Amino acid sequence: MSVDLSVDVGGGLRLANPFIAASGCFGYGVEYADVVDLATLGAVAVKGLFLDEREGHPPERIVETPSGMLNAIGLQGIGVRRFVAEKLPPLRWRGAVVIVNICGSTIDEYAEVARILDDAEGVAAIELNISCPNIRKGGMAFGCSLRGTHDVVAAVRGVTRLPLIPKLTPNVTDVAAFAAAARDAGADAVSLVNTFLAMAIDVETRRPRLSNVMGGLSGPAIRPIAVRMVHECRQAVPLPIIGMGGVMNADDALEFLIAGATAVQVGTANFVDPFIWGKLVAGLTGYLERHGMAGVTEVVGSLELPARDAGSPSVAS
Amino acid sequence: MSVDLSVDVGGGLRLANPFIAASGCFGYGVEYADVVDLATLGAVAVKGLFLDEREGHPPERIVETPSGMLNAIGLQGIGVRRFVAEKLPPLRWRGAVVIVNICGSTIDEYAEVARILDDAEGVAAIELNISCPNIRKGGMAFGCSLRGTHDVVAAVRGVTRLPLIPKLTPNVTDVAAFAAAARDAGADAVSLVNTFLAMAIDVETRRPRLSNVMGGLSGPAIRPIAVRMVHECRQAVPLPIIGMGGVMNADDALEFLIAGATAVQVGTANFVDPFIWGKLVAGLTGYLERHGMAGVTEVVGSLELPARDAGSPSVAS
Amino acid sequence: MPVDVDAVVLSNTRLSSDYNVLALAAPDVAARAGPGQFVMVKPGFGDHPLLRRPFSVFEVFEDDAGRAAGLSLLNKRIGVTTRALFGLEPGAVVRCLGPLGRPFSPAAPPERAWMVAGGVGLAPFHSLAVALRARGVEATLFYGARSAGELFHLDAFRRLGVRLALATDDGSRGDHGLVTLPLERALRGLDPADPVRLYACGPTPMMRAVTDLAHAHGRRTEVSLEQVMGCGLGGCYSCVVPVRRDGGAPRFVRSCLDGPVFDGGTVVWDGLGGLPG
Amino acid sequence: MPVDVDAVVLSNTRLSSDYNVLALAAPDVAARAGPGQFVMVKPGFGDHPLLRRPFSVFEVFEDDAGRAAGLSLLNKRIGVTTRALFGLEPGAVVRCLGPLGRPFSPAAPPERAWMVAGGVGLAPFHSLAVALRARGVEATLFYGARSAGELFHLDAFRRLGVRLALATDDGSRGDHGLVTLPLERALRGLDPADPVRLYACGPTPMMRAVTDLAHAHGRRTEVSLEQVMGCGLGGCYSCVVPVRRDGGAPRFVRSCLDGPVFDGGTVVWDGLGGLPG
Ligand SMILES: Cc1cc2nc3c(=O)[nH]c(=O)nc-3n(C[C@H](O)[C@H](O)[C@H](O)COP(=O)(O)OP(=O)(O)OC[C@H]3O[C@@H](n4cnc5c(N)ncnc54)[C@H](O)[C@@H]3O)c2cc1C
Ligand SMILES: Cc1cc2nc3c(=O)[nH]c(=O)nc-3n(C[C@H](O)[C@H](O)[C@H](O)COP(=O)(O)OP(=O)(O)OC[C@H]3O[C@@H](n4cnc5c(N)ncnc54)[C@H](O)[C@@H]3O)c2cc1C
Ligand SMILES: Cc1cc2nc3c(=O)[nH]c(=O)nc-3n(C[C@H](O)[C@H](O)[C@H](O)COP(=O)(O)O)c2cc1C
Ligand SMILES: Cc1cc2nc3c(=O)[nH]c(=O)nc-3n(C[C@H](O)[C@H](O)[C@H](O)COP(=O)(O)O)c2cc1C
Ligand code: FES
Ligand code: FES
Repeated sequence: MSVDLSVDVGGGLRLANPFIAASGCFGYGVEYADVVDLATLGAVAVKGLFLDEREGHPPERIVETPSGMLNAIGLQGIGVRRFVAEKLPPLRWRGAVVIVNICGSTIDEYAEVARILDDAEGVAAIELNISCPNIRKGGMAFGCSLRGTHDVVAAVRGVTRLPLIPKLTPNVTDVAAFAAAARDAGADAVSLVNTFLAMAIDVETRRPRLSNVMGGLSGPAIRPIAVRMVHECRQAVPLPIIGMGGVMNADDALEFLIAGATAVQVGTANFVDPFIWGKLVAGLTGYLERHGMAGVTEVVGSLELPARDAGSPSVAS
Repeated sequence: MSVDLSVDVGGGLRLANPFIAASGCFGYGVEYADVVDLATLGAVAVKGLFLDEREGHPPERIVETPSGMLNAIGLQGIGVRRFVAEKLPPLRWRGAVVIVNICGSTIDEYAEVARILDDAEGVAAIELNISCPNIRKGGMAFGCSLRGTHDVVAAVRGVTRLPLIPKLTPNVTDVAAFAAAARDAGADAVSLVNTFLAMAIDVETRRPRLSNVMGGLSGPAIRPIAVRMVHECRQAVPLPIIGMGGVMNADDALEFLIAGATAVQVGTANFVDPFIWGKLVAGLTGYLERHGMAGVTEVVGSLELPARDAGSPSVAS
Repeated sequence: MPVDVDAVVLSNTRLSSDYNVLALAAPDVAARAGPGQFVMVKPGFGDHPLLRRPFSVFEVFEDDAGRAAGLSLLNKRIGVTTRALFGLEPGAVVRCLGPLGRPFSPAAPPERAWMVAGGVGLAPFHSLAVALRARGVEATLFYGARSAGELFHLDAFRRLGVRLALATDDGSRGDHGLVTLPLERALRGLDPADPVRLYACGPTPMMRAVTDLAHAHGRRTEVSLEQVMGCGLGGCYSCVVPVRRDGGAPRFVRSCLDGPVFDGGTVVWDGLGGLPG
Repeated sequence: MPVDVDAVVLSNTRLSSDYNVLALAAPDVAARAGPGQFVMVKPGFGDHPLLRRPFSVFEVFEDDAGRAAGLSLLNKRIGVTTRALFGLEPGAVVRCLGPLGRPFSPAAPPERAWMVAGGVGLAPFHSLAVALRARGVEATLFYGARSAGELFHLDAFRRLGVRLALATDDGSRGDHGLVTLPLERALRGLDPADPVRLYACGPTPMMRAVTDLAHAHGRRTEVSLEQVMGCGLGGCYSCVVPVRRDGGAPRFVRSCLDGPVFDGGTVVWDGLGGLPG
């Protein structure tokens, strides 16, 4: 195919195509090795890792909602050391570009996890999860405070030269301010959005549907809000953006690219169709060819805004 | 029917049932007089009114999204004086309980509009729209600042004894803090949520689908986030709550009531089914009877939360 | 006073790969429908798609007793709802709210009526033709489509005594080009004293061209606009059209209440908003 | 290695107002399916419902050449997807991903196999019965349902040489009460030296009771759990079951990978999470 799908998401991280498996929606990647050639994805963002193992929340952990789903997994995970020992090697020899999503209850924990990954072989980038709505300490607590965001990012920046990608929460008033804070603290890019804090109630039992009461909303339902937030960050902050939220097909991904995202993560859609990756590449390639574009970079941020005086009918021309 | 559907939403405002037509989704009420007996609704929240007439934004003003819709109407309206002169009388003789949704570009405008309504006959309450995402000045600008929220509410409180219901925006980090600010400033209740700032892009033209670029997301897609926000306000602030966001049927409304809302507004669903009102009353009545409840008040805030140590599997009993 | 019925699909006649006629058992709606009025339609009961969509009442058909038994929609496939309507089988249910909106004001003799349709813009004219016939008004249909294969229901209009002037983009039938070709010829040949009223429905540029053309020949045109509509009842203000009346400033009026039929001369065409696709 | 096929519905046999058997043309999935494995299913291509749902492979059927031609699902109507599957007509398409999960480990002679099914929990046992028969294992099905009208496919199991022990909540057939009634009787009558392996699928309390009962008689039970599953492939961690192995602390394991079949003795039943309805 004649078009160039490769993108540069900052910090020297170049991807063969802009499609990345979203963290927490692709296990540790190895689970999908039978289904898809991991090397054909732009990258794989693995499930969020703390320093130690975590059991996460009891069931029910997910519930479907209109055009979306809530999850409260609680970041069950094997811890960064076991990940490095057990998962990184198979990911490497399968040729996966591995982005490691890291969490912490304290700034020191974030830094410690990052340090361990910095020493490891085969980590392409670190995605800093300061936006998980499903844990009591850390996570969103950092992501909802500009100061907290700056401090975590700066601390991790201090211990690693790996491309650093803070993942922003949408549960804030002004997401662009957080992108700016992340940049000032040394981030190479930002990824957004994580899930929206939400809840569902079983009206017959009058109990929450999730054991954790609240969970994170993902899926097509949130796409219009996520696209808006990517647009806002693009307008405000000169920093590569990895956009996500409800991408189900190539056209959805194009909304994010046109709004200003350099790459796109896909989470919930992978549950519906684990074979989506080839379809996304084919769809994007077809679009670029149809529109006579040489590569993805031409479409990134190509949104055409109307003349700003289009506000009154008398001049609505 | 044996059950009592009436609710008291604060400031002495008592409604025959908890179902209120959401502002901007029911015109000025009179448009629906052929379709539904306005007196059978708990109340009618009319379209947001400024002091003067407004033309609003040019088309496209709406676009459908997964389980939702974006709108950027731009608060086209006839202004408060024409409303009082032309719309209030027919609403009154039809027996509608009228909640007037008011907007302003300045605090003085809010106060002036409120003063005019305070002098008018047949206004049951004022809903203070400090959360409209679709206007450049005022609206959400106030609703996104605690200080702004407090000042607008206090100013309007100063000029009217009508029940005062600030309508909160969901586009903030901590909605409960805004409910508290509204209460401190003298609000009788709060209503939430207004729409989520969002956007949709036509990938073929690479232009925004709305003439205003951004619009507000409503409909079932947002319900889980809205329910969460109502729950948060209920937990934090002892103030009656009018909940809304994606209510399509009685079960959806019950989610809000169980989470702590005293009444529920219905917007987008009225577009889909203008005859929804009788179905909501029937559905709620059936539920209360089936659950042996004497009235709506029994279900309000009846959410049962799990023991808080349900966090680890070892004790997940 | 509109009603909402769960209308059973009586038949679905595919006219082409994109067009079909869907016959619905909706007597209460059909009985009330005036020429050019519309219904808000939703296939089935799910939330996908969420909102209803507006469709002109195409034909009103009667039972043996001569009572209105139902109505049909002329549907063109362009998106999720129209795709669903194209695929429905008899027995399926379509929620149908109506009749809605301001109808055409039918001409009266000695006036003659010229209907100008582009593509699916034919939809509101069958009911108008019936009304004109009832009033003994001599009617002509100027009808343009992409090709001969997309000129539908010509016999039905002939049976109503409607003269036909056709045009196709590919010249496979009638004039080779836009429907404004035969229209302009006819306008030129018209005696200024001859009372003719025009009606137009089709793509916005076409309705605008017809209005201007007619105006240039001192004639007025009633246009039936197709704005996106969220509710059809005046509740949402999504469907507005900028209208300039008696020289005043343009005002946004709701096309579901004040329209969909407007005096073409009052429409501020540049402010209609561009629909993609 | 699972495959995803757009399987055409070959037949939809309604067994009652709530139960149906859906035959799907999915040879590639059927050929690979082991006893007790499941598929992730989605009716049609829309986003409503959004996620797939897990279903046991009920029957695997073959073409005249004896090659696997497809599989069937035993479906019980409880929500949006199962409602849709109940209503599908032949020709409709069901997206079907599988086979997935750990199958039952079939007994081997001289062991005998006792299968204990409650309601729709019958689903995984047809394929198990076929496997047992192939190995010459003597099998009994303990099967409980609400009433005689909801005891399905008895002849099919008989044809596979399976003995039946039935129970109904209303006593309209077999024991009056839970399926644990005939099971307990059988366990009591059992010679401790007699090698019998148990398999259970049904409502959680029933599987727990069977496990405990069997344990009290020194027998192990393989249970097939029905956790809510978001992906079926190990990607989402939604489907976890708390399992205690060799006396250690309970650990959440993914039932789509480590299950859905578990040694009942290792399951921490209280931590399974209560599903409403
Ligand atoms: C008063 C009135 C009468 C109408 N009568 C008919 C009729 O008789 N037959 C018929 O086939 N159609 C008619 N239409 C147009 C019809 O309403 C649209 O085609 C329909 O809403 C598209 O819905 P959809 O879900 O298929 O497309 P969507 O999936 O909603 O949209 C698909 C694409 O079509 C565009 N689109 C949406 N609405 C329109 C529109 N009104 N015009 C042009 N493009 C649009 C969207 O921007 C989008 O790009 C009428 C419209 C109005 C306002
Ligand atoms: C491995 C496995 C095999 C299964 N095999 C079969 C089978 O062969 N036949 C069959 O009919 N079903 C089977 N199930 C159960 C089936 O997956 C659920 O009934 C289905 O997911 C419900 O989807 P829905 O969209 O109809 O219900 P939803 O609309 O999603 O939910 C409706 C209600 O049912 C509840 N619910 C959701 N999932 C379950 C569940 N797993 N068990 C009990 N209640 C639930 C929800 O909490 C909700 O209250 C199996 C489940 C698993 C995990
Ligand atoms: C089940 C589930 C688990 C998730 N776990 C994580 C996680 O561990 N770390 C993280 O940063 N995001 C996590 N997310 C958020 C996703 O990475 C993504 O930001 C979000 O789902 C929006 O994208 P989507 O709509 O394509 O799913 C999770 C999402 C889901 C649905
Ligand atoms: C077309 C449209 C217009 C609206 N106009 C207003 C308005 O004028 N004032 C206001 O406070 N809210 C307005 N809203 C927000 C609704 O009142 C409501 O808060 C929101 O739509 C969520 O409820 P829903 O999901 O039931 O529609 C509008 C919503 C829509 C869809
Ligand atoms: S369609 Fe809603 S006001 Fe016209
Ligand atoms: S269902 Fe997703 S991990 Fe098991």
